[in-house]
Amino acid sequence: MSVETPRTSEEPAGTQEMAAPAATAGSGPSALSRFLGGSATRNLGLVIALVILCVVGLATAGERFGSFDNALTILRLAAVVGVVSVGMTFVICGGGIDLSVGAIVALSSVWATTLATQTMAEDIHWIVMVLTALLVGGACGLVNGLLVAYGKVAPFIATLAMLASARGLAELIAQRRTQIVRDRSFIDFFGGSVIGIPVLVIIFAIVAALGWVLLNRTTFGRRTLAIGGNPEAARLAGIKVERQTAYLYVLLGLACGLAAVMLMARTTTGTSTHGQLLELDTIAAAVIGGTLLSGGRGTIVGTVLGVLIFTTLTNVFTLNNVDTSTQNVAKGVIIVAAVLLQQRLAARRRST
Amino acid sequence: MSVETPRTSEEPAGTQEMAAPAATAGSGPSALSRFLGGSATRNLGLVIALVILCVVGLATAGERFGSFDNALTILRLAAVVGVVSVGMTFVICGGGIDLSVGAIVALSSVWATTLATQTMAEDIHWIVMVLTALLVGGACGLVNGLLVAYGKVAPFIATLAMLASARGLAELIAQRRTQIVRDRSFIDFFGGSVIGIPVLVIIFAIVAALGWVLLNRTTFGRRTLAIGGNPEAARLAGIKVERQTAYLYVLLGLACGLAAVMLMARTTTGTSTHGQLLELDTIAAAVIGGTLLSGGRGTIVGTVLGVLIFTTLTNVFTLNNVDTSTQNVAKGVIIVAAVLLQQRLAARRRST
Amino acid sequence: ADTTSSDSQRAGSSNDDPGDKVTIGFSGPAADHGWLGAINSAAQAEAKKFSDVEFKAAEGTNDASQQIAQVETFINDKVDAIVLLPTDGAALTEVATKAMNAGIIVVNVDREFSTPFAARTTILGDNYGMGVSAGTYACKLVKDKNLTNPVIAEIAGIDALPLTQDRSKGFADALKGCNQTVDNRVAAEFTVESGEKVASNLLQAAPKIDIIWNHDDDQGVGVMAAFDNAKRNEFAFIGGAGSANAMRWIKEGKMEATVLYPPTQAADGVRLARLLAQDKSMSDLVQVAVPRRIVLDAPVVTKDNVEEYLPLGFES
Amino acid sequence: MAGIVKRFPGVTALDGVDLDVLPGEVHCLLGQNGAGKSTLIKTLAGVHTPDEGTITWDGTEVTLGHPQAAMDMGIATMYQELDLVEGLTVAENVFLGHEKSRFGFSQRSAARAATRELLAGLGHPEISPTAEVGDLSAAGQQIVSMARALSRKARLIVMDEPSAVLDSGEVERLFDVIRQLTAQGVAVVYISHRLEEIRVIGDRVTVLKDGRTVATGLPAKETPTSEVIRLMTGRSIEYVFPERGTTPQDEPLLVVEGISRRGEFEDVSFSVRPGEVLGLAGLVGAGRSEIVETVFGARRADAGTVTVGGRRLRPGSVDSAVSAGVGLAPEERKSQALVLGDSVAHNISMATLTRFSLGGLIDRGAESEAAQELATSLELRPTGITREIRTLSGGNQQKVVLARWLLRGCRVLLLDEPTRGVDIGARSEIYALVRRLADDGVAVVVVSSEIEEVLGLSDRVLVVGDGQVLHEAPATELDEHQVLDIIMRGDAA
Ligand SMILES: Nc1ncnc2c1ncn2[C@@H]1O[C@H](COP(=O)(O)OP(=O)(O)OP(=O)(O)O)[C@@H](O)[C@H]1O
Ligand SMILES: Nc1ncnc2c1ncn2[C@@H]1O[C@H](COP(=O)(O)OP(=O)(O)OP(=O)(O)O)[C@@H](O)[C@H]1O
Ligand SMILES: [Mg+2]
Ligand SMILES: [Mg+2]
Repeated sequence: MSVETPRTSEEPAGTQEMAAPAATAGSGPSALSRFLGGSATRNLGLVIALVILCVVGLATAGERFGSFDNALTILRLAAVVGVVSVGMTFVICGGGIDLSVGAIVALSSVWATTLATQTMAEDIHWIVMVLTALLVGGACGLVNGLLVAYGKVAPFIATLAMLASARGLAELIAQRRTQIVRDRSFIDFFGGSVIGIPVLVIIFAIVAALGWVLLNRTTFGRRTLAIGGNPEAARLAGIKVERQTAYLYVLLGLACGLAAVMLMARTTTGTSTHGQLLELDTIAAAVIGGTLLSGGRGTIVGTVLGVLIFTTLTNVFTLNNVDTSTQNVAKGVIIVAAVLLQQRLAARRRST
Repeated sequence: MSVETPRTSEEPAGTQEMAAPAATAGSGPSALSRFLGGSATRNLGLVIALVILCVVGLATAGERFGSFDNALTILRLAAVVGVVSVGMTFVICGGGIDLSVGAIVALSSVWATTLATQTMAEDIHWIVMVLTALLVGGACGLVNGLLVAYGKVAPFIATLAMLASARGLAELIAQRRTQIVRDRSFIDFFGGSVIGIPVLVIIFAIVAALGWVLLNRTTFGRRTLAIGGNPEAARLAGIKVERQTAYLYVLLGLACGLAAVMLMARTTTGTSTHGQLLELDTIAAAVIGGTLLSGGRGTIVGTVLGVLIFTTLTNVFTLNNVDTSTQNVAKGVIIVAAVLLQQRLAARRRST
Repeated sequence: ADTTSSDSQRAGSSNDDPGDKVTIGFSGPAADHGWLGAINSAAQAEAKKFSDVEFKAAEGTNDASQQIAQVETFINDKVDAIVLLPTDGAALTEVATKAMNAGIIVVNVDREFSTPFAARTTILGDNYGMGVSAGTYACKLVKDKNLTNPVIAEIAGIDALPLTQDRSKGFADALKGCNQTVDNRVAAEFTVESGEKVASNLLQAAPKIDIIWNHDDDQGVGVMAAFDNAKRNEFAFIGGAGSANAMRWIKEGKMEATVLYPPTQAADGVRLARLLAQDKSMSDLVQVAVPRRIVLDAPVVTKDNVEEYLPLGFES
Repeated sequence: MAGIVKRFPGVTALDGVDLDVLPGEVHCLLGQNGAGKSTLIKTLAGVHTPDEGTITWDGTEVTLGHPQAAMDMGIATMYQELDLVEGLTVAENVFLGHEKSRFGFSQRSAARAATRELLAGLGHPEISPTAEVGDLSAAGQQIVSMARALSRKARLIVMDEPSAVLDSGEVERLFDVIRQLTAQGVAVVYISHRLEEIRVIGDRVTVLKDGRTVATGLPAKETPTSEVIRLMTGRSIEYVFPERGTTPQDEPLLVVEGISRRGEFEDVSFSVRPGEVLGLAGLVGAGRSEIVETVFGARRADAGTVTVGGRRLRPGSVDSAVSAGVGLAPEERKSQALVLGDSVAHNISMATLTRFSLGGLIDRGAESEAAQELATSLELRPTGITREIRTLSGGNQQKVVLARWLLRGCRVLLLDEPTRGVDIGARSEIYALVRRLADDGVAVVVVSSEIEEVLGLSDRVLVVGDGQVLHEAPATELDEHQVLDIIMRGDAA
């Protein structure tokens, strides 16, 4: 039984809005649908899409797709994009956008693997590299945040500028070289597993869980949704819109720093080419997960599902040896089909 | 003497809004400022930025920058991006976004240079190639438009899907080869000049002029701004929001087709790699030109200035032998500085 | 002819002596990749060796239209010669012809124009040949190791680029020679991250692999990381391009071999452009003039000859 | 219209409504907030398609699939939520959807001229056809909306609470226009919560309750008010302002001294004691909203100070005002007060989040309990607090805004047009609420364009005109005529 209060059918066309309505968690929804981010209907569509994908994977690649190893491969690949996507969900929910995430990941990874940093890390502990990456990521996020919140520069423009600058700076610092991480214990730690689960996947899970709590259960999350939904109303309700906005970009910057660390561990390198097109992947994951590009609405669960769908899709394609061009064509068709299906599904459930 | 009725200072932060207020063309504004798209203040900032750029160019590269030839080089380069940016302005004004422009350009260029098309063109006239490109572009735009307007798929998602599919399809058709345009008269026509002005530049000028008339002087333009500014109000006023939305994407698709023709003439090839990152360039040009990403406001003059600023910037850099990484860093800083300057300027003028 | 080792030890020639002042413009794809970075810095370094060369390097770009504008700028500037590594050979043909017609010497590097009239000289890395070298070496492995029904995988570079197609075709053609085909093929984007990503998926797609050819040692760093992450090393790993990393791996035994793709082509181009602009000839040839077309070799570097090639390996 | 049924998911907004309108009459539609009035007229305007029922126009049954279809038939509508595009000019808005054009090219001067004429006819020649609508006040926008309805040359004009944002002078002018229209045989459907207006302008009355027609064709002039109220609410309400208490002669809590904002208002000073209700009377455009917004810190004052309980507020800082215990229910609830996509509960708790949180974590149980309590006490309809606020009727949205500051427990409450669009039942509840708050020691400032309301509710009244305080007096010493007189004379006494 659904208890949602869906919207009317007069959705304006052309707005950047998913047509599926968000259900507000009333008194009745099951624990499951409650977990699915309070908008069970929408996320249900995503779950179905993911399940269909898995069925296709099993049917076409059988054991190779179904193995535990392959599942871990998918999750490991999803981890880096996932961490940034969670941060991106916050920024978009708060009414912003960040095009610079890929560049920030690149810059963080480069800065954390310079000779100087690595030497220091050798003397002290590899945590130095982690801190450096987080610091650089956070600082870039802060610059974005200040420009957007206090400088009133449109987020698109401010982060576009950061995209150019951060990647340029990363190239200058690294001299366009790939910097190899020498600290084995760093790689062993992040590349390792705990009770069979890769550390990267655990990090992703923790970030997603924290993100979920932060968005749904804290004043921070509530304020984020408020400033994204109606900044003027938020301001008049006494919320410090500027400061909250700045926080969001810093948060995303930190997520980028963390992603840089994860990428460094995965590829054993820091380079200025890391994170290419990450902005597109993360925004796409968030948006397909139901986050409104115009702000004010979004769920972490949806975003995580979005990331998993994209990653699984690529995996299934590769297992089936599909060439890249065909992959791309199919990807486009599948995305649209999934969204349309989801809408019909939502409409159906609504009318019951 | 400014005649604007300025907005109050409580611009909500975090919205994708340029802080410069739009001046309402009252009874008093000069013909010039009226021409500058009815928002003279904002465009004045852009003009100043462009002038500063030119001064820097002249100071650092002297004659080499100032030559007529160099001006033509800048304009020729701006032409392709410019044509698409004009179309993009319409889509964004109408409350949408299109990430697939680069891919559509690629697909159009490939389709118009297949063996079959070229053979037909040889038999009939090279106009066949032009028509093919326009048709393919328009068709892609139509698919985007239908998905967004009637399928209610979020524009970001629908056009992201198109981006993947169109580029994939282009690769499949071209077999990832570069297809050479064999028809000399085609290249001579589009590569030629009329009284010293390259045909490409003339096309750009015509498109910009038509775009300006369409946006500012026709019901089509009014309706575009209406559905972007307040789709619900537009619907209540009897405007067929869906249909208008679909038209906008078709328009942009046609612009992409035309851009493909121009690119084919410029490069004498059609390939699936044409138009890479064009979406970013064109959106950036529109947004820096004052188009609101949230829709409802934008000027063609601003967009054209935006395109020229980016192109001139690159030109000045190249003339001065600045290395790419430094360029990128500088570009980011310059963009932000320009926007901030423009805002202060607007605020200053507002208070006089 | 192996002109890659274009050192200045060629005695008996006055070619390196300062001559007329010449301006050389250089334009190439965005140096967002180790090999291209090496191309750029080698060209730059080569130009620095000559006091009579004014070297102008334009912003690297992957946008053909942008690169055309750069060449137009060089024409406006009336440089003496242009060394051009096109993002796409065919796309730059028109403007190169225009430059030639304006009396500027064009040296075409790596990716060939669609007509021979667009350049005075063409220096080509051999992408097809590179694939053939890799394929031939793979065949040799099949035979040496006596593999029946071997699983051969290929990790390509950016799939939309013609050069990737050439490499893949060469590889496939050579494999045909020993009745083999590519069983699994994925394409990365010349970056470490993409290399790791596609390799991870590839390893899942094929539970057992005998030979892997990776087009590019830059993305190879990521590919190697993926192998380590998955703890897989049952296969012979062949690389491409010849970065210093790859050479070191070969020495350490982590890599079977790599197929060289010389990163000094543009440097050679600069050298030749200077000679042409100063109306000199190539002293090592019997022929008087600089040849029209030079195709560089794509040798295979293995444990046996790695010491010899190590100095050529570029840091990426 | 007969037997109209419109179901929204979860609610049946219209459950068999009948309405018949004759040419040349003013047909009034009455009902409480959420009764379904707006939904009914949206059905008539082709915005909603009815699930059941028929619409008969000129004797033939019609189906209206799209607003354009209704307009083509001759039905023009002024919607409750202003249906204007802020980024476009006045003229463009007036002719939106039926632009004056030739071959697709807009004839801008013709449109401007026609607009100017329409506005002049409405008594507002000062509104420039080339002004951007977003820059106009709410009243100005209402005028534009009216001009737009007239521009359609319709045979039936539907007006959904047109007087909500207008002051008495404006309402008079509106009535003149309506009389002209009816004289030409145009029918008007008029919706308002101000019953006295119905008496003046209405011919017949239809009353809705809970999506059903409870009475139709009542003569507007004769039916006794109490009867109408009983039909609307199902009970009888003594429509009176609550008894004033004795204002304690404490130290003033809110002291405003000499605040100015260039171009908006100048040198405004006043003070409010705890337990006192101060009313700001004046015409639309007098700058009262600007004054309270500046006091609240939403606008930064050019000069002057605001102190609350002796503590000076940082100018231009909402935060400082809120933490000093000041709350503002702003004038435009949709754009200034509500996060439309969020739930009622979240909108209520928006200013009070920290109270329900421990270390940033929200105690959602406590939150929704508190919100539910307020919703119940304010008789929110429907009562569910998990409902998205955009699906609430206008009056109920207003209650949510009030609930937000009630929850916060302010010492100073600034209410800008608190009863705009609120039905008569809820209105008296709000009055009682304001008085109760005052009795509890809250200092209240009320801005209203209804002079009767200001006088009836406040202890003390400031008359504001053209950005200046013209007069100050205890409410009991003023009547409506005196206030209007003061405003008309203009200069400060
Ligand atoms: N789009 C919608 N989706 C769901 N429910 C709706 C929607 N629009 C209106 N409703 C519900 O329909 C009922 C009637 O609302 P309507 O706006 O017609 O009331 P109204 O009589 O105009 O009230 P008011 O006097 O406050 O304007 C309300 O219960 C409202 O919550
Ligand atoms: N018709 C108009 N055209 C342009 N600007 C207007 C118009 N009416 C009002 N304004 C602007 O709005 C300001 C005040 O309008 P507003 O309606 O907010 O005042 P108010 O006294 O608070 O009115 P209300 O009675 O609605 O509370 C004025 O200072 C003026 O600048
Ligand atoms: Mg209503
Ligand atoms: Mg007001």
